[in-house]
Amino acid sequence: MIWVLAVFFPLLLAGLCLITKIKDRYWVRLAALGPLPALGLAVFGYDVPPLEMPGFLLGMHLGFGEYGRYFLLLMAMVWTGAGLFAACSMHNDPDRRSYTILFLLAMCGTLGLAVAKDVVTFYAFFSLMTFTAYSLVIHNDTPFAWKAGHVYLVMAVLGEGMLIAGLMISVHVADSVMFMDISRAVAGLSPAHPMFFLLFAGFGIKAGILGLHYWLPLAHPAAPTPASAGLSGAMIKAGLLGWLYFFPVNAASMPSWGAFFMCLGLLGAFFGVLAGLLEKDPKTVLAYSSISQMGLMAFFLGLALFDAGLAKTALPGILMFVMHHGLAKAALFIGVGATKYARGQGAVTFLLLAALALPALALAGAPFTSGIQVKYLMKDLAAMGPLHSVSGILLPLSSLGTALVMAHFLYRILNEMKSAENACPRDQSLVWLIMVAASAGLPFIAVQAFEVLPAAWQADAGFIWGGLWPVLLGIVIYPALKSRVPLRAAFRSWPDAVEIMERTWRLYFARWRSSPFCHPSCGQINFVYMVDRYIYGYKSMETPCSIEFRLRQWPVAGFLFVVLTLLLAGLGIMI
Amino acid sequence: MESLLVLVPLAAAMGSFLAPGRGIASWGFLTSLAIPALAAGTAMDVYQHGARRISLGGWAEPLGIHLHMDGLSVIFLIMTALVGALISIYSAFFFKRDTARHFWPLWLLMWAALNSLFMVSDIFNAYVVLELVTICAAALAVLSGKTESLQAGLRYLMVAMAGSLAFLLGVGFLYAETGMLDMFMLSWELQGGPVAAAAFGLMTTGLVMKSALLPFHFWLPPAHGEAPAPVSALLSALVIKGSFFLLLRLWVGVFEPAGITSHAAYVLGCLGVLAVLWGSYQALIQPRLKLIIAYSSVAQVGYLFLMFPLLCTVPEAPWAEKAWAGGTYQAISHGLAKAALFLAAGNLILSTGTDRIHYMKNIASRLPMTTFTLGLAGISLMGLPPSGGFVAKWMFMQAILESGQWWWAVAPVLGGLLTAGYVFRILGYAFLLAEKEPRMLPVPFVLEKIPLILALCSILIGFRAEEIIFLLQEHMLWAIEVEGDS
Amino acid sequence: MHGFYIYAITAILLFCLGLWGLAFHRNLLRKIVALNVMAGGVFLFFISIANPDQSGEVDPVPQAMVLTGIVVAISLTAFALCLARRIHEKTGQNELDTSCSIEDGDG
Amino acid sequence: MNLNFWLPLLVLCSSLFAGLIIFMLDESRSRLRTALNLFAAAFKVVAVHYMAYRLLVHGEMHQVGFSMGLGFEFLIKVDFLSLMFLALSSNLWLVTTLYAVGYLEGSPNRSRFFGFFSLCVTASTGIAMAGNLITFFIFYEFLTLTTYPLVVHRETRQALEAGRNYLWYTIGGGSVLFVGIVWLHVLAGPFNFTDTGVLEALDPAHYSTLVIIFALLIAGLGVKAALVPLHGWLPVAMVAPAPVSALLHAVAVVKAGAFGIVRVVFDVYDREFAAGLGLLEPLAIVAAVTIIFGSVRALMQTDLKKRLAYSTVSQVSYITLGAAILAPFSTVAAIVHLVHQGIMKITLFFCAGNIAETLGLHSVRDMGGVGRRMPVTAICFTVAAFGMIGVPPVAGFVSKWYLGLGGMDAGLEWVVGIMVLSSMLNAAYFLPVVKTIWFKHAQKKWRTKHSGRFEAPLTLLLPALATASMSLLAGLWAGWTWSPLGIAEQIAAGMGALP
Repeated sequence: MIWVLAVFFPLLLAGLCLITKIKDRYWVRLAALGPLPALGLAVFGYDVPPLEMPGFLLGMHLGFGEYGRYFLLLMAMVWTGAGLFAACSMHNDPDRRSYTILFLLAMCGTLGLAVAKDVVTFYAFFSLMTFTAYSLVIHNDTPFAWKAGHVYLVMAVLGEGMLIAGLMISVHVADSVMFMDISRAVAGLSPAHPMFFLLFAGFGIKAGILGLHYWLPLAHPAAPTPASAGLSGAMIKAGLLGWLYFFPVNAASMPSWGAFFMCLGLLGAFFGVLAGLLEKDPKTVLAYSSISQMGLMAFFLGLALFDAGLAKTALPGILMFVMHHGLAKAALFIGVGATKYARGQGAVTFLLLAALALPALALAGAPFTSGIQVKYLMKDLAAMGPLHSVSGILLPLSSLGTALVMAHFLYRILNEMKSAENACPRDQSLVWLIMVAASAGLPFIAVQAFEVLPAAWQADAGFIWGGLWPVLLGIVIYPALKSRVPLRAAFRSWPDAVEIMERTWRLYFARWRSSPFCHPSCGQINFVYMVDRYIYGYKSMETPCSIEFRLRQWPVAGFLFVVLTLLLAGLGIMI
Repeated sequence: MESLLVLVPLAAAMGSFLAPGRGIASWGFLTSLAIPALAAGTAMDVYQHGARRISLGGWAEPLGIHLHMDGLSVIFLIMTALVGALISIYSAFFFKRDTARHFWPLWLLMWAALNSLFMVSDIFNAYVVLELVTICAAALAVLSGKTESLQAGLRYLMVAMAGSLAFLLGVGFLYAETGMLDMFMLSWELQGGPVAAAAFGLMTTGLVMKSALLPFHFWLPPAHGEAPAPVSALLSALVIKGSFFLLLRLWVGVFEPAGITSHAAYVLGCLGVLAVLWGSYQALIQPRLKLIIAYSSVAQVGYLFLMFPLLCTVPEAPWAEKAWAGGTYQAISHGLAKAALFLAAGNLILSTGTDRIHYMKNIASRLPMTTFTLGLAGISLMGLPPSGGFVAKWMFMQAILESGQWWWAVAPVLGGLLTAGYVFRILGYAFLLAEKEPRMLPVPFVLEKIPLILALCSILIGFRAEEIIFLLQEHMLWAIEVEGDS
Repeated sequence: MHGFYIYAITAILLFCLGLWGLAFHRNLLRKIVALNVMAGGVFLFFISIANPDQSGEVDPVPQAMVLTGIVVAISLTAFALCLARRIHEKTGQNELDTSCSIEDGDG
Repeated sequence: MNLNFWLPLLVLCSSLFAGLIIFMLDESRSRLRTALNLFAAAFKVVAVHYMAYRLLVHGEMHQVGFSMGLGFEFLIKVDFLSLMFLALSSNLWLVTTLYAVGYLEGSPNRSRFFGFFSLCVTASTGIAMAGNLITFFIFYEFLTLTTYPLVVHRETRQALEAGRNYLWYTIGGGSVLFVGIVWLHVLAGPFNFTDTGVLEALDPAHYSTLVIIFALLIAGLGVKAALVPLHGWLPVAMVAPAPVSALLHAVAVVKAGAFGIVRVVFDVYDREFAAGLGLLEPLAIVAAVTIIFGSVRALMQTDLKKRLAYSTVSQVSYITLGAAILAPFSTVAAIVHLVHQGIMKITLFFCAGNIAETLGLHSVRDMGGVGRRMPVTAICFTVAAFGMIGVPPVAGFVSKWYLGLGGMDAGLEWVVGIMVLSSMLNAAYFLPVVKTIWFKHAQKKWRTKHSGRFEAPLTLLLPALATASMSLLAGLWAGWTWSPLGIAEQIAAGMGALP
């Protein structure tokens, strides 16, 4: 019951919202209640026994499993913040009713997949999340939102397709739908098994891994703020969760995939930084930052996959990274939303910026934040892992990059605030501050949960310095970079992959649509029409008519009479 | 009782000829009450006691006239009785006074002739009654007196006469060879040889001409198409069956035991298949309703001829019984269905005042009963279950596949398909919404019901195939050879 | 025996002649006459088989048949002549119309 | 002469007599007609469920048979598979009747329509309960004939054209099927679906003939099941009124073809034997081609009903594909998809009909804003469309999931590829519709006929709602013992194990 309540409470709210007639502006406010049971479960329910409902779907299993609790906690927290923010910001939206319903559905999807223990349940929630998120992306109904939605949908459907194929293969391999059995079974597979490719790509699209990330910088900014927070804080983590389930992270070493993840992750981390620095819209900057951070998480995962021996330490790190990034990013997105209309004036500006800076610093790995814990753990592990010489250089560089992006982000926010006119609504700011607080408070909880993590509040100077220098360097470099290096100019000539793909796609698609192949009647195979042409055609009417005419002539009939008589008589003799 | 089957309509014909008053139709009514009862009695008799022979007037074998009654003749008798009676009732409401004066004597005489044809056992008498049937049929066909019908009737008459003369010459050959005329004695006596083969060729071709098998079908569509509806029904349902019945008797009873037929049967089979395809195709492109139905008769006659390669090529073939039953069933169900179709067409023509299917729009909602009749009769013609046509097709198909002569399957399969094509071509117009309300006359109640009953019969015989097939199998022609000899 | 063949062959020739006439003459009256020639051939054949070996005994059955056949043939001829006259009255023609009956299809 | 004898007859006759009485009713007595219709439909549902209860719980055998004198028996026998189809058609008949009553309100010739409608369901009931191939064939042809007047009901030229197409195709298919059945009968004598191993016991010299017969049977059934390239009639038949389309696509015609294929593969040939003859793989390939072809063609259509029609072409072949794969999972998929496709597709047609009827919209492009104007219809449509795509928890997912697993179990990995490709194509043609309905704005003023409390007449709304809930529930509670899946699993577990 607890499980059902925790997972389906948003669904219940959505259903009520759908069928009741009371003013829908209240329902927007109620959306914030959606994740509360899940939050409660994640916080207090460590010993709740897993749930098994054999009649539901193909047998639904809900439980924490290995990772479920952390993910549920993160998702619930992110959605609580997003929900609260939606309650404050969306109540005047003309489409708030449908928004609320779909928001709650997406929430249900993410919460459910966090605690799903079998493939089918997982996939059900996963696709619920995928398709409802589309409506959140296009909610603003601007051309940009439609474009973003389109790209999102196309990639999501591709992803779902690969995913379902991969899931089927995995279930076939394990002969069971339970994750437990599957992770055991996949350990014995060859790394070249198609399942891995399918699932890598299927989840990779969701996780925004480099190469499959196109939708992400479009969709996150396009969505309304609470939805962006949800997408960025919770949804992209689902992809990571999928990888965790379907790659033998804990059970076997898979060096090839491990190295692949690591390389791709690092590339993504730097790509995100670079691309983020080129953008103007703070939400887009954040989206690229997400790509970068997801790259780092993939790197982490790759480490664990490379060597099963490292996995024991790496896994808590990944989980921590997930939570750290989710909360910080959600706080940042909500911050953007809250400050969007804020008139920047003196102290207020400073305070707002300071509050925004907190999660930003956390992402950059500044001391006394969750970021530094993750960073140190990663550094230690990378030193043990393969490619340690390269990663030893690249990891600090990526921290620097993150710091730069965050500086860029704050700078852009400042610019936005200059042109804003309204005051920052009080309730929105409050929600935002709660999120900031949650992000800032994470280290305290985390140390309790994962003993491998270093404490964030260490008085060790080296430790602090290690976290501080990339941030400081970033703050120092950023203005110089901004004024001296014509970044945008340098990269403007770089073709935008999405742009190119879209243009090509449009070109060929238009050509395809106008081609005869796409005419509604193309490929119509209709035998009746074919036969008609023979039966009722002019030629075919003429010939039988003339044959009939001939047969009616007396000489012909007489001739046939003689022929038939002789033929029959002749055949009669022939015995 | 058997002779009454002939005498009653004969007497009624005389009566109606001599007393063509207001109540002329009552002669027809009386006959149509009596004949089905008599036919049913005969059928019960045969069903219970097996086939019988009767010598009329007590004359002995070579000279006397004999009536022969077996399952086949009983089935044809019953079909004739049923169709004849229902058409009689229809005709009583259909014909005006002056036409009725001509119609009744001719039809009742033809009925008598048909009944005797189905019981005849002597090939010369067969010729005589066949000619009687022909002359009555030709006279009926020209009943409307229109130029087209006169021409069609005359053509029919001449073709039929030529056919009959060929048949008669064949009779002469047989008599010259064996010195006897009785079919059942011939079946014992006749050996192969050039004379028998010549007789075989002449008789077969003559009867084929009269049955309107493919190359000689040219007289049928105009004759059937121009006649009044009940006459077309009679011609299609019964008259063609008369000559076919005789052909079947001769082949199976006389020529097959003599071993003459084993190759020639393929010729008839081929002609049958061609007739099915050609007739159906012609029906598919005809613009006039009655011509469609007439060409459909051409096609359906083709089916009947599929019997021959299945029955007469391999002696004692295990599938013969099925082919036999299938062919007979085809004959009956076609008789019933085609009569229903022609009568329904008559209603349509009566109501719309035209014969062209283009103008028969929206009859489905105006004459639902008639449309339904067309549909039901069509089902039987197509051979869709459950109907007489289906039983025929089922039996045929089994025989065809068992015999290994799978190529004959073209006819039932493609023929059924084409039949569906033309039946639903008619029905399609029936469902088409007319742009402007067409003028339609009301159709009397009885005229609508009679075709429906006929069509229902053609469906219903599909349900009780057991008895009919029993009649056919237990009392087949050759089963009584010994009895006939004794 | 010899005589029988003469008769029989003549009969069959007559039959064929009649058939030829039926097929190739367009005039209705000629056609009807041709039919009667055919009938005559058949009857001659019957007569010839009544006494094939020229012996004294004559088989009465074919003769009876011929008599019956003549009756039938006469009545048919009469009826055919009737029809031919009506056709002549109506159309002024002595021939049968043989046009193609399909005027238009419905595609 | 007990209930085991009478119950199947009652089920069969409830709609037969209703149909015959309705024919005789005067056109104007619409209330009596509606009452009669609904009563008969409800009665049938109750009778079917009672029969199901007796069969499933008590294991009672329902059987009626009498000889036709043609060397075979007219046999009506209810097994699990019959029950599945029976439950589908009886339940959907009820909702479709309700829908048709609302849809045809005030149109002419309703007596004829409802009369044939009932006969049509009688035919599909008969198909479901047929105990041997010949009985099946009799009802199969009966179905052809009774649906024709429904297809041409509108009495327009296009309707007529559609009817002609339909007939040529189905009668042609029927003829081919007939040849196959007779041949089988000649070869193996009369046998019932429950007799196993009849064909296997034949002389191996006949095996090549059996292959030909199989091809004939499948070709004959494939016309109704709309296997490519025999599907041409289905999109043309779209001009029929929406309830008829629903009937064609979900309850009776297409389903009858698919059911027939399942019967032939499972009960006539027996799958192991058919696989041994090498028959299943070509069938699977044909089905796969059909799945992809139908989806691609659906993608090109702009008319919603046409799109749905091609979607049917694709979706119904899942059943064939499932039947053609030799694995327990795919057996389950074939059987369960029989039901799932029915309830989902009928929902889609109901919704398309609703939209066309209420707002006069046919083209997908014009459907912007429908979601706001008709939210319930739009929700139903969305649910069914997602089911078709195969998104859990709607029923379609269950079928696809089992089909994919079955394919892999049988060693046919390409089945998964087909599944995924088809799902993506489904998404490509359904998601734009859903998107347009919900998120696009109305382009022009609607020609709205309806003004009432609800978005559409309740008779149109409730059936859609009911079937949409069914498709959702069938997926949500798929694991329940008596869900379609549960029963399908039981059938697959004990194929033909019933007495």
